Amino acid sequence: MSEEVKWNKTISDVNDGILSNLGKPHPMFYAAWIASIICVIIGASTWAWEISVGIGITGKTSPVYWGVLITDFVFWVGIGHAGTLISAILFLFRAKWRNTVNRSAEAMTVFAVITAGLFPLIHVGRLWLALYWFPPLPNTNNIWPNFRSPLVWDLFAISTYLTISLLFWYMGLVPDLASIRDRVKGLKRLVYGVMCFGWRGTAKQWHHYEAGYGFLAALATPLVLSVHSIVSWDFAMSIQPGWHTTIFPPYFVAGAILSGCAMVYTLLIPVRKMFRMEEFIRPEHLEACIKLTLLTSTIVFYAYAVEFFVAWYSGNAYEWGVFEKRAIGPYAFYFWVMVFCNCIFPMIWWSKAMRNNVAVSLVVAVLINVGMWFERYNIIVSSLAEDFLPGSWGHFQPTWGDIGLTVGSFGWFSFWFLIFCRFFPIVSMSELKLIMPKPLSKKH
Amino acid sequence: MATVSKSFSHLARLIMLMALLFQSGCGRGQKFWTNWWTPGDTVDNVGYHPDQPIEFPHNIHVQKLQMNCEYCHSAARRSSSAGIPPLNTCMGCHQYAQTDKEAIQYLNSKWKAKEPVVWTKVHDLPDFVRFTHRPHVQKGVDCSECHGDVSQMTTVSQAKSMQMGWCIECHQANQAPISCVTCHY
Amino acid sequence: MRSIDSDLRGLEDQREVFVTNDQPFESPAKEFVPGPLYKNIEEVIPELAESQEIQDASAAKKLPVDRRDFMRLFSVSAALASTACVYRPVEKAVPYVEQPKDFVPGVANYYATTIDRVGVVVKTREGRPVFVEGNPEHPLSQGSPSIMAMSELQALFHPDRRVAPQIQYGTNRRGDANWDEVYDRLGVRLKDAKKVGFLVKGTTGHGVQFYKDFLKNIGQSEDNLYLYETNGIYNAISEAHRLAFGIDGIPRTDMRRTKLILGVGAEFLDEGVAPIFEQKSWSVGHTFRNGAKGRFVQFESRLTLTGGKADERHVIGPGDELAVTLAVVDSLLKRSEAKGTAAEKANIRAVVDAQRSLIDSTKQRLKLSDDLLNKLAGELLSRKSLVQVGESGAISPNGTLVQLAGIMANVLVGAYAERLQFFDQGWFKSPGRAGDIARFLNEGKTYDVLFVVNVDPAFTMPASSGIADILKGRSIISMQSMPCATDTYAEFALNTHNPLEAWGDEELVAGFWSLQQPTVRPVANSRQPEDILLWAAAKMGKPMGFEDYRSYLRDKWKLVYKESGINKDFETFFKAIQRKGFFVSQLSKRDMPAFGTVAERFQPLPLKSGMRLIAHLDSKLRDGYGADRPVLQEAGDGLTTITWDTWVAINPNKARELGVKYNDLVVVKGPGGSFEASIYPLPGLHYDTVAVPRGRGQKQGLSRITDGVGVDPLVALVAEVDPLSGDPVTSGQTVEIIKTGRRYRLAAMQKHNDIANRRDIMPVYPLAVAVANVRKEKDLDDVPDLYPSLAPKEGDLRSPNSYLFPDWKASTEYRWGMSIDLERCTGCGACTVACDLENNVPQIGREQVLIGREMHWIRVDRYFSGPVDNPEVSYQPVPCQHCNHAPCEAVCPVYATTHDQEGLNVQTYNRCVGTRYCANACPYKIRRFNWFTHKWNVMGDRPIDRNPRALNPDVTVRTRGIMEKCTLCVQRIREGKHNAKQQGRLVFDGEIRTACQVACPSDAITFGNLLDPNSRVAKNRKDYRAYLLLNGKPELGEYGLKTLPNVNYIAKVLHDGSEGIAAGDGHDRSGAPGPAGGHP
Amino acid sequence: MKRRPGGVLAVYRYLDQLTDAMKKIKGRSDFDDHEVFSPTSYHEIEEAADYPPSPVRYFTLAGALTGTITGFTLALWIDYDWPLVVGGKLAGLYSLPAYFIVGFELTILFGGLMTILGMLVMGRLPNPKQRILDPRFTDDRFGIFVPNATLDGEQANLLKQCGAEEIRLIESV
Repeated sequence: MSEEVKWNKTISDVNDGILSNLGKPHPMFYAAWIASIICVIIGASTWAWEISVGIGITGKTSPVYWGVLITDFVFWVGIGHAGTLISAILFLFRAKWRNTVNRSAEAMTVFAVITAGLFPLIHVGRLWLALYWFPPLPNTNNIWPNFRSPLVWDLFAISTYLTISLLFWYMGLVPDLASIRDRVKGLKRLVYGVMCFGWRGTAKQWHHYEAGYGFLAALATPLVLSVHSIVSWDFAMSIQPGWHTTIFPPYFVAGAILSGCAMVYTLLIPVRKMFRMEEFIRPEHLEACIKLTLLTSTIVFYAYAVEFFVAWYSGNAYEWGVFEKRAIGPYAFYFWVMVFCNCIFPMIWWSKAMRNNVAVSLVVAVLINVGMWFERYNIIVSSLAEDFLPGSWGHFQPTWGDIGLTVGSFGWFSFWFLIFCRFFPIVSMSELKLIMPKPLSKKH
Repeated sequence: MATVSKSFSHLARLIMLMALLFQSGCGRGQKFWTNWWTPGDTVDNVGYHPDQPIEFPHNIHVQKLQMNCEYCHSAARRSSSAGIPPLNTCMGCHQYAQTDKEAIQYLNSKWKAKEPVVWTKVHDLPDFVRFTHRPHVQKGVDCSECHGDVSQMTTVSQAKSMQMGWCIECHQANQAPISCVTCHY
Repeated sequence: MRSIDSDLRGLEDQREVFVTNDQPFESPAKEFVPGPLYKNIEEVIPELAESQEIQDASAAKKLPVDRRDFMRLFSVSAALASTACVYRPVEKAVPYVEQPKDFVPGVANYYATTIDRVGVVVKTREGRPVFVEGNPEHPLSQGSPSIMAMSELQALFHPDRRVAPQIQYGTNRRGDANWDEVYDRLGVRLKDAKKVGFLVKGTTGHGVQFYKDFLKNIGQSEDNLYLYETNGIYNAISEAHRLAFGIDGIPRTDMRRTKLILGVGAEFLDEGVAPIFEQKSWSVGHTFRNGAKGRFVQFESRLTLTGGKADERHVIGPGDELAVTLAVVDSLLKRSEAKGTAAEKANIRAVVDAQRSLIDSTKQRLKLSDDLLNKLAGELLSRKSLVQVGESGAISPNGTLVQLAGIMANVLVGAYAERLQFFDQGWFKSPGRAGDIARFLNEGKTYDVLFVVNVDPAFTMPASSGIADILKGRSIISMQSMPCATDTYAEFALNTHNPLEAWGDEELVAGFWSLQQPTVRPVANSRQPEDILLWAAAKMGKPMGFEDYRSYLRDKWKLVYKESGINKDFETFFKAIQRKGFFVSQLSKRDMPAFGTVAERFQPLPLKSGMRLIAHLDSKLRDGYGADRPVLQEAGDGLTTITWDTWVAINPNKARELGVKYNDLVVVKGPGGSFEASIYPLPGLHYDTVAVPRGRGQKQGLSRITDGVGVDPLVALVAEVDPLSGDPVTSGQTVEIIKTGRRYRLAAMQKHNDIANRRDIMPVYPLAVAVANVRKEKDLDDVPDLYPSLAPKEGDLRSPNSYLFPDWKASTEYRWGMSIDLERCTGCGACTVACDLENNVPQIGREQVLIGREMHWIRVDRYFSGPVDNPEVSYQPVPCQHCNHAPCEAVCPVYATTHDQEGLNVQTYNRCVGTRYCANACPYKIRRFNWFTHKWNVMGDRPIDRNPRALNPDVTVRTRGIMEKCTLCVQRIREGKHNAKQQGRLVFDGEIRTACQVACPSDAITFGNLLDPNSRVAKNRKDYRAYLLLNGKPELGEYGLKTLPNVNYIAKVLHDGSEGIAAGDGHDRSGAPGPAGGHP
Repeated sequence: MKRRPGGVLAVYRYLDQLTDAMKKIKGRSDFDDHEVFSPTSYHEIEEAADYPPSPVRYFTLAGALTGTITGFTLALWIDYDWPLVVGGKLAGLYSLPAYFIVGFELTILFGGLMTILGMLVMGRLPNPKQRILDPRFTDDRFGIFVPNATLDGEQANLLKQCGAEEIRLIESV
């Protein structure tokens, strides 16, 4: 990040370069979009099947009452972490490189959290009841939700996070929407004009905007850290071995950032290609993203190690039983996939050449996503499958229902993300201009 | 100016829609804020007064004849359900009394055919609610506290909402148990 | 169950009402008369009012909960659409026309009757049986029903019960008929018949006499009656006693006073002579009580529930029971202190000497050392001992000789002299008759007309016995309460009453009569078999002079009445019997003659070599009688936990040797045929043992429950009978196990079989430790509070360390708790069955069990430990532990599971949204989730319309998406509390019994009020061996998970070789059993 | 409706020229109500304009405090409305640690919402009455609009001196 970016563009090229590409994406875009629609159809029909028949179409059983769906939920919430992290925390740290990737990262956050939010509803099977009884709504029964349940915390955390991420994302979009408004005619102009609230770009507006953006970033920072902590409490608050550990909140947050950054990278590469953004999303920015990923990967590695150490050091047979089985038991495959994808493969990024090799880095980033999915799967399934009483032990086998819903969630996410890319600037133009050479009459 | 008036008319339309929705949520037996949001007992059924095979005059039996509720609903003290009297209870008197009335003739025909009279339930709790009359009657809760003043009715209409909140209010006020298992198991 | 007296008061009047309203005999009803119409039935099943036929599947079988879900959605959307007021669905209330006397709607009535040779009390609501409880006063059931008796509920309302008799018209046409036609045609058929025979389910009651009378009446020989009892042990014991002493009958055993039981293939905890009675006696006499514990040594060839409870277990080969018993007899004979007269000893010695080579070769083969046998003989002779022999639920050609050898051993250990086995206070009557089956198989073809009543010979007899030929050539009248294989051969397939609808009686013990009476109006247009015969006799012009079987029974009971010399009139007597359910007049007395000469009859058949099949009775389905009851299929086997399937159990080491694994499909090829089933490597089997349960593999199309379930192992056998008892042989024939290379998964409920070194789950106490601490108490509730400042103040009614709910309105009257004695638990699974039936727990079928979604609220964990060839077996029934610091409660987002003031952890079904978080948080994993709408009418992979009338109206039926779990039978608690409150008192100890407690034949489960210091459960909780599952050792300051359950366990006691020292203080108090004397 | 007066719009290409102009016109009464346009938020502009601290922070504070209070009140009130014991934990203040989550989340939520509101209110957004003076201000050009000025006035001169690329008269806004 210390290296100076070699810009061969000026701020005058920004709007042209970014907006002109919105309307004519690469054919790859349409292929991806159709693929995502097919996935959504698969997911939606699986969901319809589930609603009409019962949650039993998934592989969940006793004792593994949570399975792939909650894995998906945690995975998507985790993905949803990078956006606000990059936007808010790196904003506060004044990391310049974030200005090129923050928009797509935020969009990713919003859609990932929306996707994640679907899973609890899918997961309960009878979503209409959950919708009524989770939030503290007035009712004729005089009964309220239980604020001592981590799931209610989750409801508050996720919905707050979604709202704040959405606001943050949209707030960043406002000046850019004004840019689009100023380039288009007719109805489009009206639509974009309404969407940007009639942003004019006066110094005063920028003044309040900056202040608001700063406060929002300051609010979002603890929020980012809290959300995945709260998600981790879904597990850590129960006394299940493998779940009941104090390391979970930081471990989950690190994991979330790892998966989020990897996902940002995974998304940026094709999107950059589809919308010809190579000039603005420079290799230096991608490399910075990779460095952050690498950092979190080492944190996650550490967390895995500590988890095992504590389980062993505790001398608790139940705790160690779960971890032992994770590593060498029936779920060992998932465990080692997770270790290799999240901890071992990213190590090649210590080499600068590898960091800058897009193909290799993309593969590693995708592998990290796979690994992070398996991490959640591991935590959920292997802890539940064999816990305290051997007589209650069981096994989990994902079914087509699980797979369909997971595929659907990826489709649903990509569908919205691609729509976003098609109609909104995927690079924050106003913020990009800030990190480009300033338009000065006298060259210093 | 046109835009302004347009936005006004838009606003007015919005308000009208809201009012319509509000009104619908405030229909008979519906409280806007509470009933709108809850599943299940959206409508509290107060005033529900279904047609019955015969117009049984509770008022005459209670007021004029001074009959006790438990004379006919004899199971209330001993059982979860109060019980609807079997036909032989009716026929005990009506073999002789008022035999010229149309309703009594109906009863008589049923009695002869050994067919039961099929009544329509008025107070119908969901099946997951395990209400029992027994402790309430033994505690001395008057029938009318839940069923309204039946002595003024012919066939019964529902007087109280019989929603959970209504139960809970009374239980809380009387230090009756309010753990969930009191009614749900 | 509530106090019997108050419930049964005036019952006889009610019975009269019942009888007079029953279908009159003179004019058989044209139509099926529906059960009593009352609004409560209707509340539960709205369809009932309309659909009167049991089979009416066309009516939408949606249960209320689901409909309400729909209405909820609908009403919400309707409200949003601002339509007019939406009312809830309209339901009808239908009162009686004439309400029976003593009937209060919503209040249960109890009827005492006898089912499955067990005295039971049937709880009925609005005229429907809803639960079968044991009759606490009945000496043989002592309050526990048998599994089979409980599950009769499902048979009664079974969807595959026929609702009309079937007649075969000519060769091709077969159709439903009405009863008039049946009587007419039956009369004609009987008139024409030259020889009429009866094959009748074994009974000890007046039924035998009735059939004899009937045969006599139509001019046939009484010998044409054959009693058929599949459990060979009755005939074997009875015949052995006839050979030994010249008296038939089965001696009563007194296991309460026995200090040492030597079992050789003993099966008294599986399917013994009187299983409930024997389990009760065993649990009293042989579990750790008052500082002493009986000893039980078992030799057996397959692992049985009985062997699982043995303190010392030796593995022998299939069929070695005879030689091993003789070896024991031999060792006993060698000792001077052996009991028995010189003559008896000489008789016995003659047998032993004749079998010397057999004994020696077996001892050598099994590596049974003389030391072991001598030590055993010494032990047997030094204390009150009993030898129980059997063949692990199967019948071998030497079955009777095994019993004979057992008698010899008992004579020598003095069991008869000590009155541990006796005939002088009644004796068990054998429901079968020795030789009947062999006779039937020989003579069967000589009959024109053969009645088959309530037995299914076509399925339960091996095909090689030629049963099909016997049934094919004749006019068969099959009278069955459920469709069975025999029906397919029948000219008349008549649907008869379920035991819950029928009259009958049993003389279980000579001089002890139990009455069977209807508890419900017939639900499926069925008839009592005896009534059919009476009417047919009348049709053929030879009336027997009885209106119906009830009057016949009354007539016979007049004899009992006369004998008893009661000074009340007969009507009073009979009404009292109906109320009580049984009658003990004068227990018949017999003097024990000396052991006779048996040597010439003692001709054992040689054993086969190689791997031998043991086709044993299934512990749940028996011979297949229970196979069409989903609850029994789903309850699974106690040892393998396999549901809905037949398995081939072989020793795991043998399996490795053969190269087969768990779930490998193999062909078991026997001399008579072969069958395919999957391997279950079961520890503790002899290497030559191939144990396959019977009862499954029924003919297709009989019942949707049995279709496609398992295989029948009997097809592998060639025809052979025990020459002495005449029972068809089901074990001991050589089979070959051939790999198929295919796999077929067995739906075993338990996936992990050992305890994974987690001894704290099931601590055991060596006997010496248990004895030393027998008077010590511990307070499991003495747990320091996290917030000491919140603890109750001085003078509070609760104990100062009560953590229950400091500062909260916890009840000061009740805190419900349960105690489960692992020392007594035999793993029989009766608790699971009872719970399923009481709490409307759905059965879900094989596919779902394979995934692991069985719904049992109480599961019985079975752990093997120790060597594979001879493991130690431990059981642990796990219901909801009702933790006071319940991990499940805090995590529920919608308060669907909360804590009751009385310590219950309660689940509110209608509030549950199905996050399943509670189930994850539960360390015991006892919560069950409705993955689908299993309900009553859809059962997993079997779309079956079960009858909603078989549901318990006191328990909500759960729809999909709802978590459920053990409630400690809160409906029973409520009932008990209301009753107590009405009388202005607290519930007294034992007044409320949970379903599992009722069903537990060994009284391992205690339920009651923990706040009452004198209650049994509170005392059990203070027992030195008591512990809370996963809650560490509070006495050492380790609190484990600190979930603080209200359910506690009592640890097992192991004989550690110190049993000689065990006879310490507290021993032999009040006749308590315990090892007597010093160790030899 | 009252129209706002027209004025002079100067368009700048370079940031330093703009800040130069801004510094020069700062505090001058004839430049009252002038507006500066920028495609992005350069710190140089803020420094040159030297605005007082944005009052958006009060909005944030008010929102955050409301959120905290709402969160705790909601949870506690609901608990006392029907105190149910779960997991051996008493309802109400005994379970306070659990309610910090709700309190925290609502703090953030309300704070965030109020921040946005504050930004909109203080930035006079949305305001359909205001006209877009030049589309290039959201692209790469800077501008200063001085109301009530004319093309040949002193204000225009000053702006031009600072290097304005273009000076236009805006009739009325």
